[in-house]
Amino acid sequence: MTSDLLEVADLTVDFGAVRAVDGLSFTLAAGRSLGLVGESGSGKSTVAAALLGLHRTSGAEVGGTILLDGTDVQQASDAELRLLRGARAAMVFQDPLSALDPYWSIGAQIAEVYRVHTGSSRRAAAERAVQVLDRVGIPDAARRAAAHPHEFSGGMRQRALIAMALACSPKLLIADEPTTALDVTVQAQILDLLHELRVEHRMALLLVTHDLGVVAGNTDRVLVMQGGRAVEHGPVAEVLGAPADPYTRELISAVPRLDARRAASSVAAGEVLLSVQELRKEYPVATRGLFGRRERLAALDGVSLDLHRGEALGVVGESGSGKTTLGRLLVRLLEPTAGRILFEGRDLAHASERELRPVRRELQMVFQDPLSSLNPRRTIGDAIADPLRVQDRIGEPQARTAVGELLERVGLPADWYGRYPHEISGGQRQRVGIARALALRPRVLVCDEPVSSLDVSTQAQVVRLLAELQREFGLTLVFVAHDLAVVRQVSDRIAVMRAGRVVELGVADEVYENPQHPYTRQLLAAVPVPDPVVEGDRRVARAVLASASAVQ
Amino acid sequence: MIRFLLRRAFSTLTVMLVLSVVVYLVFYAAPHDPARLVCGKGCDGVRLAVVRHKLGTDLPLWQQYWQFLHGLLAGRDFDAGTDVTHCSAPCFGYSFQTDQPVLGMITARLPLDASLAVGAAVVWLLLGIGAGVLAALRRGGIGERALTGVTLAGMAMPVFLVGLLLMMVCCGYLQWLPFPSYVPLTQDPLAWASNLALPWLSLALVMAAAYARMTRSALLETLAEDHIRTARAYGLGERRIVLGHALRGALTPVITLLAMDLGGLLGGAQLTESVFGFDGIGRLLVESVNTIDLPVVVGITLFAGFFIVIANAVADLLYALADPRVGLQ
Amino acid sequence: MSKSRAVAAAAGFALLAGLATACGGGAAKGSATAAFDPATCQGGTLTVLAQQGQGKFDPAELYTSGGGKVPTLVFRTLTTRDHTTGGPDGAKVVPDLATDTGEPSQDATVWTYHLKAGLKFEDGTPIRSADVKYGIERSFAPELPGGPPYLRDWLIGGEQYAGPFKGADLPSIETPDDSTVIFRLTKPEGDFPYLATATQFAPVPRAKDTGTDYQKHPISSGPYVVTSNDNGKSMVLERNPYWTRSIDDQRLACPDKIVYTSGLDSAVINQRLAASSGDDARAVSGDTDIDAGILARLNSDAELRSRVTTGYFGATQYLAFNPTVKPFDNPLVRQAISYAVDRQSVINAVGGSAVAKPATTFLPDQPAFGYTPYDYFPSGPSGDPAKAKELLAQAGYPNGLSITLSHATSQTDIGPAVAAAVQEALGKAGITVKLDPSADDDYGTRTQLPSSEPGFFISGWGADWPSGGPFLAPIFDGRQILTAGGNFNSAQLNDPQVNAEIDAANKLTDPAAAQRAWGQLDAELGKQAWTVPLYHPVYKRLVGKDVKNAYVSQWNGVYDLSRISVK
Amino acid sequence: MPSSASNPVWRRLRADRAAMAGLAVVVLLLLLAAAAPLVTALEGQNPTAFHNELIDSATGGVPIGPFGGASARHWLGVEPGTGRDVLARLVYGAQVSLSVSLGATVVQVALGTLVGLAAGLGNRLADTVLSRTMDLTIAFPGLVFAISLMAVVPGSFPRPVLLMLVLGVLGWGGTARLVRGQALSLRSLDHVAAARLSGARSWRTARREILPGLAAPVITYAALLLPGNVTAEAGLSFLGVGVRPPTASWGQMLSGATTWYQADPTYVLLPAGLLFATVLAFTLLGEGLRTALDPRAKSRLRRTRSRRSRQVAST
Repeated sequence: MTSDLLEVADLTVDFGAVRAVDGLSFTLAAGRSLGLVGESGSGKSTVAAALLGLHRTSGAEVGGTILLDGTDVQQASDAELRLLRGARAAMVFQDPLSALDPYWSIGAQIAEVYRVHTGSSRRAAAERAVQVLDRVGIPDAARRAAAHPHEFSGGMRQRALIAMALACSPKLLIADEPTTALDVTVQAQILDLLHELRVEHRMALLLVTHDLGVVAGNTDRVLVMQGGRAVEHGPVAEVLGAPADPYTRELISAVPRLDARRAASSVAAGEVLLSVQELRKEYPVATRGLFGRRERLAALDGVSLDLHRGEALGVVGESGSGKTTLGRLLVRLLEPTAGRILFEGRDLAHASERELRPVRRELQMVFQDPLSSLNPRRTIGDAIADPLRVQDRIGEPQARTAVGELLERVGLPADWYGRYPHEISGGQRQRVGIARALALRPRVLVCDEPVSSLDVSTQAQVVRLLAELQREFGLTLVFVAHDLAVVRQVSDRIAVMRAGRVVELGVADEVYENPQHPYTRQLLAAVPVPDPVVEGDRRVARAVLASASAVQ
Repeated sequence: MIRFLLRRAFSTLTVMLVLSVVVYLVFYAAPHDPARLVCGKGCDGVRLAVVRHKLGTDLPLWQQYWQFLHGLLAGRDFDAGTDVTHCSAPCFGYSFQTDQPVLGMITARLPLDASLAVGAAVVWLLLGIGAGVLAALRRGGIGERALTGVTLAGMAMPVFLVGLLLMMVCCGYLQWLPFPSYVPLTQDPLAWASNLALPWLSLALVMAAAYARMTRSALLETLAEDHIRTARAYGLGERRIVLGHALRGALTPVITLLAMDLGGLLGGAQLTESVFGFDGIGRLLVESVNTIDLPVVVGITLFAGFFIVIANAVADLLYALADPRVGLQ
Repeated sequence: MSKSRAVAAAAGFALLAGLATACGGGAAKGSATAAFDPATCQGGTLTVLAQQGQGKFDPAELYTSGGGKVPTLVFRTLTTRDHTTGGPDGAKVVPDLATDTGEPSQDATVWTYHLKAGLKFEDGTPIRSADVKYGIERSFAPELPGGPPYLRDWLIGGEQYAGPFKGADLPSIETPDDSTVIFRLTKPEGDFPYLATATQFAPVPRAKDTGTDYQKHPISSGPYVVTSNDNGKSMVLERNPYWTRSIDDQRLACPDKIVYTSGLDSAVINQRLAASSGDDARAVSGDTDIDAGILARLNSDAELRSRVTTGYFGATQYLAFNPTVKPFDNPLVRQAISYAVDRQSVINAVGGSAVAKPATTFLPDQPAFGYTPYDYFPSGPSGDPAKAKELLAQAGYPNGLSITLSHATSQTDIGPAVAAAVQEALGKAGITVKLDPSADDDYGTRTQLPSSEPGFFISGWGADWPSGGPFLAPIFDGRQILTAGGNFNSAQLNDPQVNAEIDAANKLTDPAAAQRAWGQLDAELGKQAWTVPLYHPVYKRLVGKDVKNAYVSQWNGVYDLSRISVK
Repeated sequence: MPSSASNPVWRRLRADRAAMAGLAVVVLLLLLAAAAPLVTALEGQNPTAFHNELIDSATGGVPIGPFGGASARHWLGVEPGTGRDVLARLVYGAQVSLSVSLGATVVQVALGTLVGLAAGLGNRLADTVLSRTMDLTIAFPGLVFAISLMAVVPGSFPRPVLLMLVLGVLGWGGTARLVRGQALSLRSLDHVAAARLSGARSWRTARREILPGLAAPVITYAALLLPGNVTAEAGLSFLGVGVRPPTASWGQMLSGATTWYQADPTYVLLPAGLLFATVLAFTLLGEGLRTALDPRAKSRLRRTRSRRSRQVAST
C-alpha cells in the first residue's frame, strides 16, 4: 500500500446540502493509470479537484483522507499544497481556452509555473517552456511560445496545457475531460500524446471522462461513478468486458457501436423529395483595409445531394465542416449565397418568408441545444401547440388534445402541457423539441446534433425514438451529427463533410466498412471504442495513417 | 497598427463631422438672431444687415455651416466691409459679444479643467482601485459591507452635493483649507494643489465609488475564471494570482472607463466648477448660455464632443493594447 | 448709427446690472482711515478680486463712470470725479488734466479746456492737446466699439465721423495750441464736464497707437503702467516713473503694484476677503457685494464690520410698462400694479435691506440727481392689494386680470427671484401673473427693441454720471425712442412738453438749477405711472484687513483704488 | 410575465433588505410627492407665499429663529430671502424631481427599446445606421449638450417636459445598445428559429419569443437609469438651467446654498439630505431588482451603464 502514489479513502465532498462525492476510496500506484468514468453530475470532476485541494477556495466541505505522494492534502498548509500543485501532481483541464490566461503568452505562463517551483532564472524557465512545448508537438516552439492562447487552435491549446503540466515533471497527471471540447481526430492525437508521455516519463495518470471509449484505450483500471458513489472498480478489460454492476452494463450497452449495422429500413426509399444543387453559403469576415472589400468565408462550398422520400440521411463531419449550415439551409432557416434548393420541384433558395410560409409545415427541425430551443418563458405545451395555432388556426381545446397526444407519442405524460422547460430534464426537453417538430406532420425532419448534449444513456433513448418515429410517420430524416457511431444507428445513407464539401456520400454500411476517402478513414480510425484490445490495435493503425498523411 | 490607427482616425473624423453638423443645426436653427445681440443699441436695418453679413448669418444655413467647417480647417475672416476680423484655423467660431476667438477662450480655461481632471483622476484611481481590490479579496467581511455602503453612498451623491458639504465642513467650520480659487500650477505649485484639494476630493469621491464597484465586480469575475483555477492548480501564490493574473484582466475595463471620464472632464466640469466658483470651460458654457453667445456654446459643445470622441478612440486603442485578444485590426 | 454707440448702450445696461467692471471710486466715510498718513502710505501690492474681467483695456472702448476704477489708475482725463473725499461731495466734477472743469460759451454749445503744465506720458513725452483730440477721435472708429453714446450725439459732425484711421479728423475738436482743446457741440449741454470724465477724454499719442492692439498696452498718463494684461482677465499694474503727485492732486497711488484678478465666484471673493489670509489681507472686492453669509456674521463680528464699506450708486430698478400693449395702456391698471407691488419681497429677493433701499421715485435718492421725494401710490412696505383691487374694478377688471411679466433668467436684479416676488404680490391683488423668462442678452435685445418689447418687464437704469440728464432723458425723451434696438424709452413716451423740459434742463450749467429742473420733471412723470420704481441698489463691499483709506464716493459707490493703501 | 417566473423575483427582492429599504423610501417619496397639496394643507402653508416677517432683511434674509426658522406653523422652517415654507417647497420639489426623472427614464427606455429593437431585428443596413447613431449619442457631451439645449428652446416651453425630453433624448443610447445586443442574441436562439419554422410572421415571433426576454434586462436597466436622471435634473437646476422659479426644485435650493450654507445650514441640509436619500433609494432598489431579476447578468449591465449615464450627471 505504501508504494501507492495516491491513496484516497472515504472521500466525501459536500456543497452545502448537496453531497457531490460520497465515500469514495481508491488508490493509484506510481506510473499506473486510472479512469474515472461517469455521466454528468456523477461527481467525477469534483474528485479530481479535491485531489489538489482546490476546493479550499470554493467553500465546499471535503471529508476523508487524500494522501498524494506522501502529502496529506487535507491537513497540508497552503504553502505545502502549493509545493504539491503543478510540481508533483499537475492537472489538465477540459476547456483549454478558458484555462489559460488570455493576457499572457503561452511560454510565459509555462515559464512562470516552472520558476515558481524550481526558482530557476527567467532564461532557464523560458528555455524549459520551449522545450516542453516542443515535446508536446508544437511546431516551431521557440517562436510559438510568444503567442497568446487565442492564437492557438483548440488542439494546440490542449497541447500547451499538457506542456505546462509537463514542465516540472510531475509524478501524477490529472486529466479532467481533456478531449471533450475537441474534434474526434484531434482527440485521438491528444490521447495518443498523453499515452506516449506517460510511458516516456513514467507518470501516473488519472483520467476523468464520460467516454468509455476514451477509458478503454488509455487506462489500466477504471472506476465507474454514479451519483457521487463508486458503482464498479476494476481493471479496464474486466469492467468493460464483463461489467458486474447493472448501471455499468446499461452504460456500456448504451454506447453506440461504430461497427453495429443498422436494422434494414422498413421504409422503401422513394423518389427525390428534396434536392440541393451546388449549394453555397458565405459569411463575411473582418474587413481588410480602410475601404477594402469584405472578405468572405464559405461555410458551405458547393454541395449537391438528393434526398429521397422516406430515407434517413446521416451527415457527419467535424466542427466547421459546414454540416449545421447544410441542415439549416435544408429547412431554409438560412438563405444560400448560391445554388438551388428544390422541394417538390420548386426552388426555395431565395423564396421570401411569405412564400415559404405554406412550405414550412413540410420541413421541420430538431435543434441541438434543448435549452435554447425552448422559450424559457412559455410552457412546453405552448411550444408544441404554436405551430398548430399558426398553421391550422385551431382552437384551444383542440390544441390541448393534440399536444397531449404528441407528448404521449414522444414518451412524456400527456398532462405536462403547463410545465416550463426549466422544470424538466435535458432528455425530456429534447423529446418536447421532437414533439414540436412533428406537430405539423412534416415530410422532412432535419435533426441537428439532436443528442450531442445528452448523456449516453439518454442519447440511446432519443435515437431509438427518432428511428421509431421515422418509420411510423414515414419521415424523410436528415440526421446531422459529429458522432459517427450515433449517425450509423439511424442512417440509410451517409454524407461525410469536410471544410464545406461532401467528401464521401454513400450507403451507410459501405461508408463505414469500406471507406473510400482518406478523410473518412482517418475519421473512423479516430473514434474511440470501448474495448481495450481493439483500442490498442487502432492506436497502431492511427500511427500508420498519420505517417501516411504526413508523407502526402 | 497603422491600419488600426488610420481606421480609428477615419471613424473619429466621421463622428466629429456628424457631431458638428448636429450641433450647428440645433443651435443655429434656433430662433435667435446673433446679429441683433451683437449689434445692440440703435441698430437699424442697414447696420444690422452689415453685422449679419459679417457674422455670416445672412446666408442659408448650409452655407453658414460650410463656412464654419472651412473656418475649422483653414481659418476664416469675418468681413464687415470696413473692418475684418480674422480667426485662424482651427477656428471654432468667433464670439462677437466678447470679441475673442472661441478657441482662445476655451484654451485659456483648459489648464484649470486639466488640473481638475488629472488631479482628481489620480485620487479616484488610488481610492477606487484600492478599495475595489480590497473588497474583492475580503469577500463577505464587515469591511466589504462597509465599503459597499460607502461606495453606494458615493454613487448617490452628486458632485455638487459632496463639494458643497466638504466646503461647508473643511473651509467653513474647521477652516482647514482656503476657500478654493484657482491658482495656475506655474505660478505657485503649492497654492495650486491646496486650492484644488477639495475639488479633487469631491470629484474623486464621486468617481471612486463607481471605480471601486467596477474594480470589485471585474476582479471577482476574473477570479472566478478558469485560468485562475489553473494558476491555483499549478501552485501559484494568491498574491501572484491576484496581481499577476486577475488584476490585469480586471483593470482593462477600468482603463477604458478612465479614458472616457477624463475625456468628458476635459470638456468642462460644469457642476464642480460651479460649486467651487471656478472660471473653467463649464462655467464659460453656462455663462454663454445665459448670454446666448451662440458661437461659444457651439464651440464648447464641439470641443467637449471632440474630447469624448478622441477619448473613445484612445480607450479603444488602450483596450486593444491591453487585451491581446482584441488585436489592432 | 454707429456700432460703437450700439455696443455702448448695451454696456451701459450691463453697468447698472451690477456687472460693470471699470467703475471708479469716490467718497463716503471709510472706516479704516484712522491711522492713514498719505505721506508714508507708499509700498506693497494691492490685489483686486473680481468676478468679471476688465475686458478690452482701450480708453476708446471702455464704458465707465467717472473715469472708472482700474482705468483711472492709467488714464487721466480732462476732468474727473472728486477722488479726495467721500460722501455726496465725491459726486462732484473736478479738473484732472485740465486746469478747470471747462469754460462754456454763453449757451453751453462751446466748451474750452486748458491742459496743466508738466504732464507726461509713461515714456516721458509731454501730453499735448492733440493727444487728447486724437484719443477722442479714435473712439469714433468702428474698429474700436464701445464707450458712451454721447460724443457722437453731441459733437458737431460726430454722426458721420468714422475715426482717424483713414486720415480724416473731426473739425469740431479744435487744438489752437498745445495746451488748449475746444469742443463745438450740436446743442447746449450743461453736463459736458461730466462727460469729460470718460476715458475717451484720455490722451493717446498717435505715434504709439497700434489700433485694436492698443488695449494690450495702452500708454499711461496716470500713476500706473500696464505691465501684464491677459485680455483684461488678469492685469498687473506697476508705477509710472513719469507720474508724480505734484502734477496730480486727485490720486495718491500708494501701492507699488496692483494686481487685478477676475473669474472668481462671488462667494469665493467674500469668503477670501473675510478670511483675509496671506495676500488676501491686502485685497479689495472689485465688483462683488457681500452676501448673506457675510451679512449674518456682521452683527457679532465687529472686526469684519469695520471692513465693510457702504456705497451708493445712482441707479433704479423698476418694473417697466409698455403702454402699446393692452392692458397697460390703461393708467388705472398701471396704478393698480403700483399699489400692489411688495417692495420688501423684491428687496429680500436681491439680498435684503443691506443692499437695496425701497424706491418710489425714478430718480436715485441723491441730491446730485435732483432727488425730489414723492410717493403717489403709497403701498407701504408690502403692497396694498385692497387699493389695487379697487383701481382694477374701476378699470373694468372687477374679477382681476391675467398679465405676463417678462424677466431675464440668470441676472439677480432682473431675474427670476424678483419676478417671483412681484408675481406673488400681484397675486394677492387678484392679478394672475404668468412669468416669461428669456436668456439675459436675449432679454436685453427683446426689451430694447420697440417692435418686440413686452408689455410688462423688469428693468433698471444706472447713471453715467451723477446728474438728472443722463438719467431721465434716455427713458422719457421721445426723440430717444430707438426703433432699431437699444431703446430704453420703454413707455415709448413722446410728449412734446416733456421733450421741451428736457431741452431746457440740459441748457443749465448751474448744477443747483439743473437739479431742481430734473427733480420737478421726475415728479411729473411719476404721476403717470410709466414705471413702478422698486429699489435703489446699495453697495456693500469688503476689504482685506491690512487695507487702509478705503472709502467710496457717491459717484459710483465703489472703492477708489487710487487712494487705497496696503502698507 | 408568467406568475411562476415573477414569484421568485419578488421572493428574492423581498429577501434583499437594502432593496426593500430603498423601495420603502421610494414609495414614501412617491406618496409625499403625490400628496404634496395635502401635506401643505395639513401644515397650512403653500410653496409660493412670501413671509417677509419671518426673515431678517438686514442680514440678507436669513430666517429668524434657530433651525432655519422652524416653528409650529413652518415645520421645517422657511426659505432664506423669501420666507417661503421649506416643507412645502421640498414636497413640491419632490414632484418635479420624481416626475422629471421618471419621465426621462420612460423616454430613454422607450426610445432605446424602439431603436435597439429596430437595430437588432432589422436588416443589416438598419442595424449599421442605428448602431452608428448609438455611437454618436455616446460621443455627445451629455451635460454640455443638455445645458446648451435648455438655452435655445424658447422660454414658453414647459420646463419639466423639456427636461424630460432633453434627458431622454440624450440618454437613450445605453438602453438601445443593451436592447440591440439582447435582441441579437435572442434572435440567434433556436426557439426563435423554431417559431420561424412554424411559419409564424415576424411580428408574432418578436412579440412572443423576443420581447418577453427583453423585459428583465430593460426593467433592470431602467431602474439603474433612474437615480442618474434624478441627479441630472438636480444638476441642471443647480446650474440654473433646469426648472424655473417659482416652481420649487431641490437643485435650485442647493444652488442657493452656496451663499446660505454658513448663515442657514438647515436650508442646505434638508434638500441635500432628501436628494441623497432619493438617489440612494433608487440605486438600492435598482441593484436589488438587478440581482433579483437576473442573478448572473452583472457585468454586462454595469459596463454599459458606467460608460454612459454618469456623464450627464456627475461632473
